[in-house]
Amino acid sequence: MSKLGLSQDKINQARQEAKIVADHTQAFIDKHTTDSVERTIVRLLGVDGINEFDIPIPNLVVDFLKHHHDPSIGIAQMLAYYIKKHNTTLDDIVAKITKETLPPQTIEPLSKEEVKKQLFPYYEKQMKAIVAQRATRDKFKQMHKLDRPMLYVIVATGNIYEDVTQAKAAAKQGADVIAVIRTTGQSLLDYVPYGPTTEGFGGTYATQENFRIMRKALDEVSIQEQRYIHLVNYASGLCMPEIAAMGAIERLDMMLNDSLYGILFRDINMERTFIDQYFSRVISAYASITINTGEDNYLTTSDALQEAHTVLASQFINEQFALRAKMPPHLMGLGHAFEIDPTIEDGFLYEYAQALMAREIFPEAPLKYMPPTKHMTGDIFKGYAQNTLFNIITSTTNQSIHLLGMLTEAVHTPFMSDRYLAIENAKMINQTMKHFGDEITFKKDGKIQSRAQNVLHDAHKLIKDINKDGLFDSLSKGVFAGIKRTKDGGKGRLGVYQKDPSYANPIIDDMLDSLKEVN
Amino acid sequence: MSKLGLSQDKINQARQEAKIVADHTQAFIDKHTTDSVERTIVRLLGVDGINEFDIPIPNLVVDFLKHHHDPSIGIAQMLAYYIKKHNTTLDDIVAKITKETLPPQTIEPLSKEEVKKQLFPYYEKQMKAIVAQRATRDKFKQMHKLDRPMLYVIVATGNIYEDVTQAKAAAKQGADVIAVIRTTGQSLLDYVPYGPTTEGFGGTYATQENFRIMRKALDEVSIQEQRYIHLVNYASGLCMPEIAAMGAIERLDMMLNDSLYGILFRDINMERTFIDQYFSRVISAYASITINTGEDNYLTTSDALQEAHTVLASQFINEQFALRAKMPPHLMGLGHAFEIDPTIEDGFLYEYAQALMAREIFPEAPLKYMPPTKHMTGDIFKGYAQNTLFNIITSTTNQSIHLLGMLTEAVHTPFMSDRYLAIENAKMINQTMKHFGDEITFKKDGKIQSRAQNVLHDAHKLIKDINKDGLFDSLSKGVFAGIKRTKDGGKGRLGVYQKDPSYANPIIDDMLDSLKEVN
Amino acid sequence: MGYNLDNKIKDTNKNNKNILPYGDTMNDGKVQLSFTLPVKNDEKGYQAALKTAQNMTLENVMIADSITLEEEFTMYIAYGTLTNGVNYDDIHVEEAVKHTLSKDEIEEKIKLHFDKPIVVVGASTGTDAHTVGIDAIMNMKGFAGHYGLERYKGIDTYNLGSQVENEDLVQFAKDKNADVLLISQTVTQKDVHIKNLIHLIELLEAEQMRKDFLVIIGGARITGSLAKELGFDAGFGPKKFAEDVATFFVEELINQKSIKNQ
Amino acid sequence: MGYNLDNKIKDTNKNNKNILPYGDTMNDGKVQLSFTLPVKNDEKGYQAALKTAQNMTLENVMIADSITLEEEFTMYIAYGTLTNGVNYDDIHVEEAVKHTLSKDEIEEKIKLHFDKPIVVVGASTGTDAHTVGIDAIMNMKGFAGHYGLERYKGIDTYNLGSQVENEDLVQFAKDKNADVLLISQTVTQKDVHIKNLIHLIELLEAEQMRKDFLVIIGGARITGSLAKELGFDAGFGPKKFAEDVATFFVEELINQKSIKNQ
Ligand code: B12
Ligand code: B12
Ligand SMILES: Cc1ncc(COP(=O)(O)O)c(C=O)c1O
Ligand SMILES: Cc1ncc(COP(=O)(O)O)c(C=O)c1O
Repeated sequence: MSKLGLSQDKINQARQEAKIVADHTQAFIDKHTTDSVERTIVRLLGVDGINEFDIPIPNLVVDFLKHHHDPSIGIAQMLAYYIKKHNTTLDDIVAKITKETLPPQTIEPLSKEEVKKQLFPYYEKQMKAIVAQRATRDKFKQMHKLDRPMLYVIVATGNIYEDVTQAKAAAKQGADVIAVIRTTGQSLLDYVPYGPTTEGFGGTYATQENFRIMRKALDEVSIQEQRYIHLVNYASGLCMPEIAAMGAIERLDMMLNDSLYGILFRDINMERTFIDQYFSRVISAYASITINTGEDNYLTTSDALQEAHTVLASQFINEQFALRAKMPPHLMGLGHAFEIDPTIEDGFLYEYAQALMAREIFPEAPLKYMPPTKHMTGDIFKGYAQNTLFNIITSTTNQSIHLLGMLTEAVHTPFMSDRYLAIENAKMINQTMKHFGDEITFKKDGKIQSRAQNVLHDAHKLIKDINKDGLFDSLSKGVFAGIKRTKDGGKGRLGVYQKDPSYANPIIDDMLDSLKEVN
Repeated sequence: MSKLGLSQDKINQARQEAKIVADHTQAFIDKHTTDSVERTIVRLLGVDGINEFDIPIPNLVVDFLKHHHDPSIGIAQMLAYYIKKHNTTLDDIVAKITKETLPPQTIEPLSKEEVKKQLFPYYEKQMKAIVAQRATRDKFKQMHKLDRPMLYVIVATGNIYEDVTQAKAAAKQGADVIAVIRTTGQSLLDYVPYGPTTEGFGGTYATQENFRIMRKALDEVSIQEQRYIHLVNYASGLCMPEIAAMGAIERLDMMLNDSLYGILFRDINMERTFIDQYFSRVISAYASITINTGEDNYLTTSDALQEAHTVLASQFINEQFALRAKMPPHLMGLGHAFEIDPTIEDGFLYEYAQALMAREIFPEAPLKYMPPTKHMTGDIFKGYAQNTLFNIITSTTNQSIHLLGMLTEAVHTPFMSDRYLAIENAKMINQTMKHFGDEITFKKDGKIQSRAQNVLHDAHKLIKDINKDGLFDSLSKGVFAGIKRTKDGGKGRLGVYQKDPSYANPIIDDMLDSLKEVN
Repeated sequence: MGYNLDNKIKDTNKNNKNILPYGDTMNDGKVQLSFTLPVKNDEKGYQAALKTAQNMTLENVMIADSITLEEEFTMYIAYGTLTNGVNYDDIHVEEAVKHTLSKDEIEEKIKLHFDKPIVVVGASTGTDAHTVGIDAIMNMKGFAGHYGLERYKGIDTYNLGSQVENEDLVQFAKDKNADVLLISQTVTQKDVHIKNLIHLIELLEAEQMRKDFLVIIGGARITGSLAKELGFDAGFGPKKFAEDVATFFVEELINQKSIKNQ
Repeated sequence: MGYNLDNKIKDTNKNNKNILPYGDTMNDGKVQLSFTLPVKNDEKGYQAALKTAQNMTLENVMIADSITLEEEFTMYIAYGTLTNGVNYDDIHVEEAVKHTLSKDEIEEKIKLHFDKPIVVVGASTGTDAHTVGIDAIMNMKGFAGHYGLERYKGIDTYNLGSQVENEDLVQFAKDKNADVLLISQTVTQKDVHIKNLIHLIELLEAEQMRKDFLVIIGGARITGSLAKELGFDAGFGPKKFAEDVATFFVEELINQKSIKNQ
């Protein structure tokens, strides 16, 4: 029974509208591919490394397709064709492309079965590696099941080795999840940097080697602490599916993954990123990686009291996108946030209503709940109290992924001591208020119930409107975070291609085949 | 309706038992007087000042009675007798006593009417002054009625002038109540120091001049801020009623006043302080001064989870003592505290239960709710979060006197900035959680309801036991805070006298006459 | 013994030549600190923490708490007394805006002194994606109850949003014949903002356009002094709103005109 | 320009000769400060706050917030970099107790070395009314899961409670033929505890009884070094329990005996 008096009918209607929004967009997605989707295929075939100018090999391979062929046939066609034609190995073809010694030929497309036949031996290895990682994680997690929100902290030193020091300290203090924040601007790079890195602004480069270094360190702590420590990075920006693939291989556990975030906050072209997102979510579903969506960010830009319904509307849509990628609900870390101005009368009640509403509407989703950021100031003491309020709601409404607020949010990326204080606070609240949420019920049609009901109502209305205009046009009207983005604008638009009838991506086909139908 | 499912029957029974406890003690009180009661009479006759050795004149006058007469007749008899006999003024007699020029004579007791007749002209002035102060306060308070707990902070610099600076700053930041903490050890002095003082350990001497200086400063801020700023001091220790009288004259608004505190934590003789307390409460009732009782202190010594019922039992008893002094419930600032170890599972729920329980059982009392102190550490950040939890309960259970916790509780007496942070925190909670308390109800027989019911049950049982043994004997068994005090032990015992049949105290008679019956 | 048994503060009068921190008594010099040392949480670590605070010239240091963050990292919370004060009378500051005018007053001034609208171009530049600050200054609805410049009569505004390259900004400003450039910078890690801002100044100078616009910067960590130091006309930090910056540029533009007219 | 555009920390290896505070990178020297100045909350106050932090030898000072407490009082929250580290290798501490024994081990030792019980007298002395600390050490039930001395076999305890005059304590100890005195001090304002503790030592020396007992002090602000400095045998602060002090006095009494026996 809903503690908030939410109407299940209304929820169903909103979900139904969102389904239509997603279906329309999916129709578009299915007809297209992108540079990064193709590079992802290359990576999943086992191709990695950089050339002497630091250009990643997957980029070189896809560039070859674009320069000498029609990208609409897809990289799988091309590679299968050359392998078959030359009767050689993938490595050989890739090496030739890299050394610029492969003479371009006119490709006569193979049948999809043939493409798969040529490539299967290569991608099978990665697919198996991913399945093995999934099993390792599952086994690890049997060790210690959590009956409370996972404590999630970020590290952001810019240096992967210093990140390791910080991450281990945090894990030993009680953090369950470590997110390695990416350096400013990586999302706009149309390639993935390579190797271990020690330089970054406000974050560390997402590279496969960095993933590996951190994974290894956290596995060590997991064993020491007898508690699985989750690793998070960002499958977002122009390389969304590539990073998803890298994460799947290196056993990341969560990935920030939301094209709406990229569109709105990174000005990434919407067509590009919706297509990328689809493949990235299939990969994450296959790897059993939890995604984190970015609706919380709407409230850092717009007013959290006025715009709460946009968060809910977007969550409904994001849920449908995930379902289309055969992602089960228990991997959908839908995002929301505690961002109401603390000087507003009864602001806490509205936050409580919203948080519990999300919990009731998405009962299986591992909700990602974000701490106050916008109204944090240089007054670190006050900030610590704001975080306490946030922790109370997180704990008592049973959110799943508890992103810990830092008292120094408005000052700097976290110091080791800031993170400690955040963990200490969350632990104290979890303990002293353990069953508070179970104990309380709310006045019928009081401020809390009404707030939740109104937000649901407004969200439903908004999704209906989006449905009317279509998602792309709605985005150009600024429905989310008041930010307007056009269909043709934004970064990465040139990397989008309509698929040729001969287009093939055997990997996504295989992944989808092995995933259960979920909606 | 009780949100906690408390049985009104049970409450009535506990109250009834407490009434019997108080009645027995009152029978003892009525038959006795003390040095400080007598000095209080002298003060209320308008006698003040010190001699060349800094000894207060009221002490000299009472000492004269003790050295040359039988103290059991009371100072009023003596003074009335000398005035009449010498056909002179009080001033003249007092001057002679001070200069040691009054030859002691054998006193033939006057009738009580005659005593009153002789003394009325003198004490009338003070009585009128007190009534005028009461009116001034009432008028002031009309200006701005509070619909939330009063924010109460302490100043404790040791120097009255620095205290003024701190007090004004706090008031401007939003404090409603300023308590000037007393210097360590003043409660054990058997006289009240005189004049403005600038030296004290952990607090400032309570002197009439200091009261006046602070009152004046706070009146200025009250006018500036259009909000009445309350002044608090301590009518406790060996000079309890004298300080009550001084406070009444100087328009203090609250007085910490609880003989149980003195007995347990100051080792003051129990007979002495119960007698003193009675007169002090009559004076405070007459002056419409709110008293604050000290049950909170039990939990700083004993375990807050185990001993919660001792607080409630003591509140019931204190209520009855106050009623016997014709103090109306709206002046009974019964004390309790938030002192459960924050690492205990569901501690917050128990605190919530207890605070709301006090509110429900004493609906008219301006409850004084004390912040965490015992489990505060040098980790000022954690302390700030503990205070946030405390503020939440204070605000949402509608306590009346909100004693703000200091993040530096375990470090030092408050800095100006500590106080600011405390006020800022309380204001934020009051605002963001304004109607949270109204919105929530509790699971029937859940952890919160059960806790409250159990505490009430245990308190009732304890009062019954106290009744069986008598209050004095119970105290010697260590019923409160685990501290054992004997009837004959403690400081100030020698200052207790059985009253002679001729004993007179026309001031208390007049005060009681003018007070309405309240129980 | 080393203990001053009478450590009352000798002079509790405020002295502008030697302003000291204030705990609860004038000139008591009280300061709160916290820091982490890469040491074990033991007696030796405690001594290291004491010395660290003493290295900051603090006396009477009290370590209020020592908290184990990791085997070899301990956080200390401390209080101490600073005896070396600041000569307040010696501090001379030049504030960009002495008295902020109201929106009405600003509009009035513009009407009086300009016959065409003042053109203002704003952006969050470089890799910086934070727009809330520049929006607070420029957007119609403003921020915290202060309307943005878009709503001002007599001001034409162009808000280019975030991640704008300096080159693009300058080109745009030239095209629009701008009077004022407003640059917002939020990310300051590793002084990325300084690099970006210096680059802008160099660009303007290279193109000999530095004098063509008032160039004003803002952001959470921007101060007037920093702006001046880097070669900008003014800088505005937190708790500054449209009327603050508008007061500055309107008055400054009027000044410049009157100088030219002389 | 004055800006170090490449302010990466040169050496991120831990150096025991120069231990620096740690923010998020070894040797970054980061320190958090807060303090109040008796100045207005304006640009001039901001400069005064900067200089105050610089007076503490901090570099790269960032004033994170300035908060008006009163017209003429402003609180500053700041971060800065300390470059002057501590020579950790140079710190030598002598801990009263190296390895704390368990209750059982202590009782075992007593049984082995003493043929009558060790007599321990404790009190909170002077004007100090705080008993929770001394009770934590002495009472049966102990504190935070550590039993108090009363429960130890082979130890006879007398807890005199609070506000005990030094004279009374010494008299009592003499009467009971005590081996160990335990003194708790909580109130430290204006060094009232130092005065009281010095008085006790003087008293014992005057009566030529200083050597008759082990005299141990404890309390929230007591450290081993302070105890030594004042002339006590040991001092114990927060997070110390009955077994810590018992380990100390049992081993110390055994030592003394063996010295006498030689
Ligand atoms: C909202 C926010 C975001 C949003 C931005 C959304 C948007 N549309 O702007 C999102 C989620 C996208 C975001 C992303 C990132 N952020 Co961010 N973000 C914030 C946050 C929470 C609030 C900033 C804000 O909006 N404040 C409110 C506005 C009104 O204040 P303001 O900007 O100071 O503006 C006022 C004044 O400064 C002035 N002003 C500002 N500009 C100008 C210009 C002129 C001309 C004038 C006159 C005045 C003026 O007027 C305004 C009103 O008074 C802060 C933390 C915090 N609480 O400060 C972190 C913060 C700024 N972000 C930070 C970081 C590191 C990032 C990321 C780099 C993280 C990452 N690695 O992914 C990314 C990438 C961003 C990038 N490349 O720039 C750090 C910066 C650390 C530092 N000092 O370098 C902060 C401090 C958080 C932290 N502690 O780590 N962020
Ligand atoms: C409880 C308490 C009281 C209770 C005491 C009840 C009682 N029966 O003891 C009451 C309410 C009576 C009280 C009164 C006062 N208090 Co008081 N009180 C506290 C409080 C909240 C907790 C202290 C405590 O019990 N801690 C728990 C115990 C277990 O810790 P501990 O004492 O440190 O003991 C441990 C170790 O230190 C060690 N230890 C202690 N003693 C010994 C001895 C030996 C031999 C050994 C080996 C070890 C040892 O072992 C213990 C276990 O690890 C503190 C604030 C705080 N959170 O610290 C203020 C505090 C101590 N009080 C303070 C003050 C000022 C007062 C008053 C003077 C206020 C006033 N003006 O009225 C009065 C008067 C007291 C007086 N004359 O002494 C100040 C002291 C400031 C200072 N440093 O000088 C504090 C810090 C509060 C504050 N911020 O203002 N207080
Ligand atoms: C959903 C989502 N994706 C990505 C990011 C950040 O990624 P980028 O590195 O692209 O700024 C965020 C940051 O908050 C996010 O919420
Ligand atoms: C009821 C009560 N009386 C008195 C006091 C303190 O008074 P004294 O100055 O006697 O220590 C307190 C302190 O907490 C108290 O709670």
